[in-house]
Amino acid sequence: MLEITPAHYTILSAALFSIGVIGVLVRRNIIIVFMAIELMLNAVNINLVAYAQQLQNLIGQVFVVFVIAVAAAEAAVGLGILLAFYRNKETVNIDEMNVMRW
Amino acid sequence: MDLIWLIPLLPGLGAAVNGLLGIRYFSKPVAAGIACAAMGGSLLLSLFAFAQLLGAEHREHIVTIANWIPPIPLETVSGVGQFEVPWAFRLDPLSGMMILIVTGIGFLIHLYSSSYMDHEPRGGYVRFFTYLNLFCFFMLMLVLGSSFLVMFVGWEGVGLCSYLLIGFWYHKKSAADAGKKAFIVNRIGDFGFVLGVFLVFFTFGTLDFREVAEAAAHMPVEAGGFGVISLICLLLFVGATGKSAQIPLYVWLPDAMEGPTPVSALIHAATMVTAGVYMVARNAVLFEHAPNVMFIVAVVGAVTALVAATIGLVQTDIKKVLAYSTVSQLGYMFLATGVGAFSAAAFHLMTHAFFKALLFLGSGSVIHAMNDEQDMQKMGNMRRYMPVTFITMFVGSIAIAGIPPFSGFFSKDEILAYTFQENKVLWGLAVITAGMTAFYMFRLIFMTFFGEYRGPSWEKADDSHGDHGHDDNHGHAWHGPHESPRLMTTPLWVLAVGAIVAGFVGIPAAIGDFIGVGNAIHHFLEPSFTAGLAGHGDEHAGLHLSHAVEWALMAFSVLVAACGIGLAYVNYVRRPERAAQWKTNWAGAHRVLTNKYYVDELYDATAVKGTMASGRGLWTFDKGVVDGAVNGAGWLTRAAAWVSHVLDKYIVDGLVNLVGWIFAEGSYVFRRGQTGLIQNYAVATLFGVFVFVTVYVVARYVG
Amino acid sequence: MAEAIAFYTLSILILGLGVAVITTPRTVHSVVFLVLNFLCVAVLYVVLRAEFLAVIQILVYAGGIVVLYLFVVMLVNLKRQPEEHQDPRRLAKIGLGLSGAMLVELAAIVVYSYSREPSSVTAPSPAFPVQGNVEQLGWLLYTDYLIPFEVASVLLLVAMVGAIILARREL
Amino acid sequence: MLDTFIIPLLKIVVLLNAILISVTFMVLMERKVIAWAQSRLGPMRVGPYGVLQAIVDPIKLILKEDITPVKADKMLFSLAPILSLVPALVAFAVVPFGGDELFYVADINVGLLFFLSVTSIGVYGIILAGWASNSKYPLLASLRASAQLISYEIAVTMTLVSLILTAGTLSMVGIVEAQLTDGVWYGFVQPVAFVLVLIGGLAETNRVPFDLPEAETELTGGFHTEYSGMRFSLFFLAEYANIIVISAVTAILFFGGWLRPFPNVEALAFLDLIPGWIWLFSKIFLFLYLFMWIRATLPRYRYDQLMRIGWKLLIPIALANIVVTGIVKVLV
Amino acid sequence: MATQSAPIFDTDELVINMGPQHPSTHGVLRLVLKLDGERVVDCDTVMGYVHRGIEKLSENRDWTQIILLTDRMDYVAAATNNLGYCETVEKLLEVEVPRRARYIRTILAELQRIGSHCLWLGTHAMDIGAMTVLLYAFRERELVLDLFEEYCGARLTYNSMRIGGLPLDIPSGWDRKVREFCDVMEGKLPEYEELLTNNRIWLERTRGVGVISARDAIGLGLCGPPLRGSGVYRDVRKDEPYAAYDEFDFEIPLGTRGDTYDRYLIRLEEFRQSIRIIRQALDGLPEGPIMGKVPRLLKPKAGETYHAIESPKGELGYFIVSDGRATNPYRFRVRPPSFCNLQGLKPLIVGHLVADVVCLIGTIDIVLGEVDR
Repeated sequence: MLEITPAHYTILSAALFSIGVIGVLVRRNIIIVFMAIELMLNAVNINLVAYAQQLQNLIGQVFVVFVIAVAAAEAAVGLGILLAFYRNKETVNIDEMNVMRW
Repeated sequence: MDLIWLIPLLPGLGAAVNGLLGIRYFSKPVAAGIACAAMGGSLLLSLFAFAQLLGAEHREHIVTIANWIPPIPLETVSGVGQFEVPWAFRLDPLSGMMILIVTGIGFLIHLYSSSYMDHEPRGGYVRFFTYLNLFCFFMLMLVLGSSFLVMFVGWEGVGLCSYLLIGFWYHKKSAADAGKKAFIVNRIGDFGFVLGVFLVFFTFGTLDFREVAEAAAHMPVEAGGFGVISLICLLLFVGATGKSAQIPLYVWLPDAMEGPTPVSALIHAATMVTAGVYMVARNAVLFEHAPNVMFIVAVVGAVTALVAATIGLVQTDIKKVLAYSTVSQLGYMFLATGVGAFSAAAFHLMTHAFFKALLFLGSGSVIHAMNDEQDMQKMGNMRRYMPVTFITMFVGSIAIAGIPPFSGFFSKDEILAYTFQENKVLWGLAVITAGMTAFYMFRLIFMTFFGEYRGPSWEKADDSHGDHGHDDNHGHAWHGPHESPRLMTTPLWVLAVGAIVAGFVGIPAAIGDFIGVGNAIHHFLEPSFTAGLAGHGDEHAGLHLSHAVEWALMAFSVLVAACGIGLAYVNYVRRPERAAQWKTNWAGAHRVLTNKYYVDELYDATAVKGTMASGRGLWTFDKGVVDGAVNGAGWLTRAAAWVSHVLDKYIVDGLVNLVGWIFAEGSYVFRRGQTGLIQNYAVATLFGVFVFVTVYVVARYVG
Repeated sequence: MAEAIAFYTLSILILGLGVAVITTPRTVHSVVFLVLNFLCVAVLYVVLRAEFLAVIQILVYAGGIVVLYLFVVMLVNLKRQPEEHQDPRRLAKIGLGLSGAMLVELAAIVVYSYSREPSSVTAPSPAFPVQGNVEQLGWLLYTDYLIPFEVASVLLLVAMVGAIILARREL
Repeated sequence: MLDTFIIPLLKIVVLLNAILISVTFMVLMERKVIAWAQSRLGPMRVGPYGVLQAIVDPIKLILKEDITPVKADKMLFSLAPILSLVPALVAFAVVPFGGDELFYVADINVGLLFFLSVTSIGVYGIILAGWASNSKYPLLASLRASAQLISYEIAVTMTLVSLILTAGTLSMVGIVEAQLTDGVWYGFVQPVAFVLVLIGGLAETNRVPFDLPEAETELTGGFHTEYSGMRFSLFFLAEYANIIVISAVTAILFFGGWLRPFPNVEALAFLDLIPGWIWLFSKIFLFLYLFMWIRATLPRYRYDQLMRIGWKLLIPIALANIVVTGIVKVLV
Repeated sequence: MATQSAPIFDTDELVINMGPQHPSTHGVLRLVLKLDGERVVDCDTVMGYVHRGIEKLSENRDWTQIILLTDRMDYVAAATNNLGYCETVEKLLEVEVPRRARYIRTILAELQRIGSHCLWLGTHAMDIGAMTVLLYAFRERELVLDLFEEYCGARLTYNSMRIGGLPLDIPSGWDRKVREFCDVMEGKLPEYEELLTNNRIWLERTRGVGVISARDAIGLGLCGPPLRGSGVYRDVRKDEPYAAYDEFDFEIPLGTRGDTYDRYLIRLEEFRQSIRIIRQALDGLPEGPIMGKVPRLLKPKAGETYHAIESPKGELGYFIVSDGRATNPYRFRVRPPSFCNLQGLKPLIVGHLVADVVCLIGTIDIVLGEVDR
């Protein structure tokens, strides 16, 4: 228990990821959904860093750099779309963003 | 000579600059200056290269500037060939002569155009020069290309430019249609050409002219049969007929006269239309190995020459006459190639480029002076108003009619001599054509420059307008026919000189021996047609006629030409009423000729209507059969549904309710999948992941 | 020992703040919890000796991305709470259940596999000509991963342009 | 145990206290400096020449009634000042006051990045303060402030890249040592970067002429309009701690930190008699004085002008500086 | 101005109240600003917070008592208020004022102009963030106040003139002190200029900000420096000379662009011109009485009159109707320059940023006591 193995980090990561998933699935405020996605990305990052440490291999960390870059791009574009949507519809409720169905 | 790649590049750059920047930003003089400078530079380089070529020991020079298509192994008839196309240019006597023609005449026509097109709005003016430069770029690429593929780039490029320039006044429907016609007809020819190129690669495993020629040289002459080389040559010749307006694909060229006159002069007289002749000459070795095809070429050439000449007899549009004359002269060239006189063909190509460009430019000058009037019946007595144009055009006409010592005489005569040696029937056709040529050309001269003025009247220019000079006369108020400005007459003079002297490089043996000058061009060009035939040079077709026969032939052809001129003089100057009389006496023949043998109508009735009809047939099939099947299926379904509906409702009520309930619930469930709620889709995704993970767990740890 | 203390403390903080992010009713509070969460993750990276990532995590995530969220939250001046309207067809409960099940499954996999074969595998990266975390990471990014790195920069540029276009008033 | 926990803890305690006390005296110094610049005397009543004002001011602030507006978001309203102060203090962790291990809390290999990232957190305090106050002026000011901070942060970060290129390390101690090795203060090697960092520092600490977020005459005090008492004083502390840390970092990066002038000239070795930390402190004081001097002299920029300077002037120059530095670095 | 293409989306316009408690509204002016982002799209000026009914009060006061009330209008330039009122009544009474009194009045009025402009300069610079200028300007204003204190005993509300002349002659040595002050002031002006005139930031903040064309300025009824800043040559001292202005040599500075920077330069030049006038007045100060022949009981005959002077803020006019029976005016009306200039505020502000609002309030130089009366 006191020795911290990658398993610990993996479980932490899985838990954080699940929290993110729950946030994505349950919340109706799309901003919070976005934030939950960020949580999920972070969970993945924790895993990558933990294994980079375990395997003594920096490639995991390299991937984290890319994940962060992608997250930044996602946030910028996603929030841009969100703002444009909000200006038109005056809402950020994900349940009201369903004009593209059937 | 290593700089020859600059020769096409300069006009290309000019086109790029004018096209990308000029249309928006440049003034007329700047654009024209850039275009002319590009052409001028190109001309200088060509002259330089040509001079070097003359001095060089080995008269062939290939410059590779880039690797275009890297080696790709492709299967050919002789195993696996490396399909490799370097971006290479080839300078040899034939292409050397051609670049001189293209750049020289091109430069003159650029100069001419800068004045001729002056009444265009600025954008159109710049656009015109862009196209013109682009054309020269592609034409030079065509001429210099060292392989079929590079040549094909130029080949298609000049086709494009031809299309653009014919349809230059695209708002005019006839011009746009003519452009389309030229493009489409050319496509038919190009299709043959491309097939030929494919076959060349498939047969020889290379596309380089030299390698092809060397390979072909070692193959037997397909004298008796119709082998693969014959097929290649036939396909290539189809391409040539399209580009060079031979039967049956000549119909586009007369219509192409809708384009501006300098375009007609450059593209549709001097350069592009001779590309086919050039291409055949370039592949002389191949054609030598396919005598049957050679014969076809000769026949097609002769027939085209005759047919076009007959049509030319009755045309009244000054440019149409010249157009048919061009077709006819191209026929001459093919006749020459067909009888194996490649150098004669090339020689005629060169002299023709001079005098036909001259004639076109002169006619442009006349049209210009007549305020865009092209009908010769509305001209007359123009020599009074525009002496320079008259003199130069007169020179051109004498040249084309074949009166010694003008250039046309020498080249035409050489062709006639070769033909006589090869086939007397074709010779007869050619001689008749020569007579007709003389007749209709002088008909043109006489109708235009002699007789009474028949054009519209004009207001006398008052003094206040007189100050504006010639350039102001276009568009607004027309003050009668007038001599063209200096920029337009200068090229006329230069070309007239060319039309006189160009023939002296090819003085026939009979005269040559007499005055001690050899047939320079014949010897100069010879290596181009025997490339790869190091030991076979002597075997090549030569003129084996005695000097007496030659003299006789010359005298005869001059006589025929003189007869044509005389006839024209009698009919159109001395007794103009005779022409009308002829018209009524031979009404049927005249109608046929005026309507160009109804070839356009024929094509319309066969090719165009045929295509349309087959399209309509397919449509009918689609509507009647395919849709019928669908509709029938639909009807059947409806009928079955009705039956099942009746069954459901009246027979098995309880079961129906159950089934209905199941379907309702089921559809509800399925539709619920499409809620438009992103999160529900995410749940579905998650469920999928969950299933996968579960399967993994079970498979890995439990199972 | 020290690592264990750090790990458990940070885990509790990370998970607690994560739960706070998705449960807090006020969006601004959510954002604040998110920032704190990211800071804790950054500290976790320090524990894992990924100093550069830790700093980047703060600089980019906490200092950049989340500020963006905060801006948006402040710009989106809601007249009615988004939670007021719920589509009856949502499968929130199923999603919740599935997520829980997933978590259990993942944990089971991890625990089971590690209890079987305690991992001591290492696959060290090849020797670097430079020392230090930043230097080595930089070395990798600018040699083996140069193209992905450049692609990422293009991605960011595109995202920037896209965001500017989207956020313009006259779309 | 001693080395890993106790000593660093002691250092932190000493450092924090030193900072907090120095802030109070810095306020006094500012009041005095500006007063002299404006031909006044400044505080004179409390203690000789008003020296004790430094103690009285915080006491006054602490004793004042701490008001929370009714419609404010209570949690964030309290959190904001803390979020503002903590990063300012944390940034000191990587500031070395001397070459010896005694003089810094930590010398991590990403020290400079750490400094940048930590200061970037400070913007939360301002945004949240403005938002949580639920009042219009603070909101306006906090939007201005966050835009300003983010813009200038980019400029400063980009500028520092060229410095990092020059030094070849991210460690603060390493940078000073690199200056010792190179024998020249980087302020002379990178004068452009120095000026940019100074301007960016002014903007990041919301000082004149970039003090828009708290421009009293426009926005009645900016984001902390609704704050009073202790919470206000936390903002106050944060601002001044930021000024100190910016001055310290500027001195370290560009003026050789604890090095004496001309560190490689042997003839000046006698200057080493003065301990390094005094050199550093005097440099910091010089910058503090510069900040105050500027405040007494210049008017304030307008919002759009400020953003224009940031994006259209500083960032391009910073980029150009990076390019030039890179080229020189490659060539030399 | 600067209206962008109409936004498609109806974005929230933020309405903020600037004032009545705000550091930069120079008293209790209240502006209701409608903001689109930082840009002002509309502005409502609300005033009246210090309305004391001075005009109505005056109709129930003795002619002499009213002087006291005029002090309370433009309280930073009490002397010019006194002057305007006294001259109006003198015109009504057709009283001749002795030449010495007119000279001293001119000196006082110009000193007052310097004092008022000092206050304006300090606050204007302060609004734009240059805090040191405020203290420098107040330092010199202090000297002006000292001079007034020595002359009449008061530092703000002077009550320094009487109908027909002056209450007091100048104290001995006062003229020397005024001269000294002139020298000091002349020496200090370059200090202000050094801090502001060529300061990049000051230029950026004031150049091209609040531009108003001459046509608009006249149309809005602006007066004083805001009018002259747009290039309109209008100064009551030149156009309709009063006191002793026709005897002095001075110039009226004019602007060319009509922006805030021009108005700033004009007022700075007015400092110099005031000093010039004061020096000339001191040089030519005639001997003689300081009070004209005024009846004990002031009872002007029935009639009405309007008289205007150039106060530091612009054209200050009084309109008085006397019914000829009472010892108080029948109707008393003031045309205060601040009030008229306030008209120009809205067109100046709309289209600018919030930060410019304070700059523009500063540039028109209003005193709310005068606006509200």
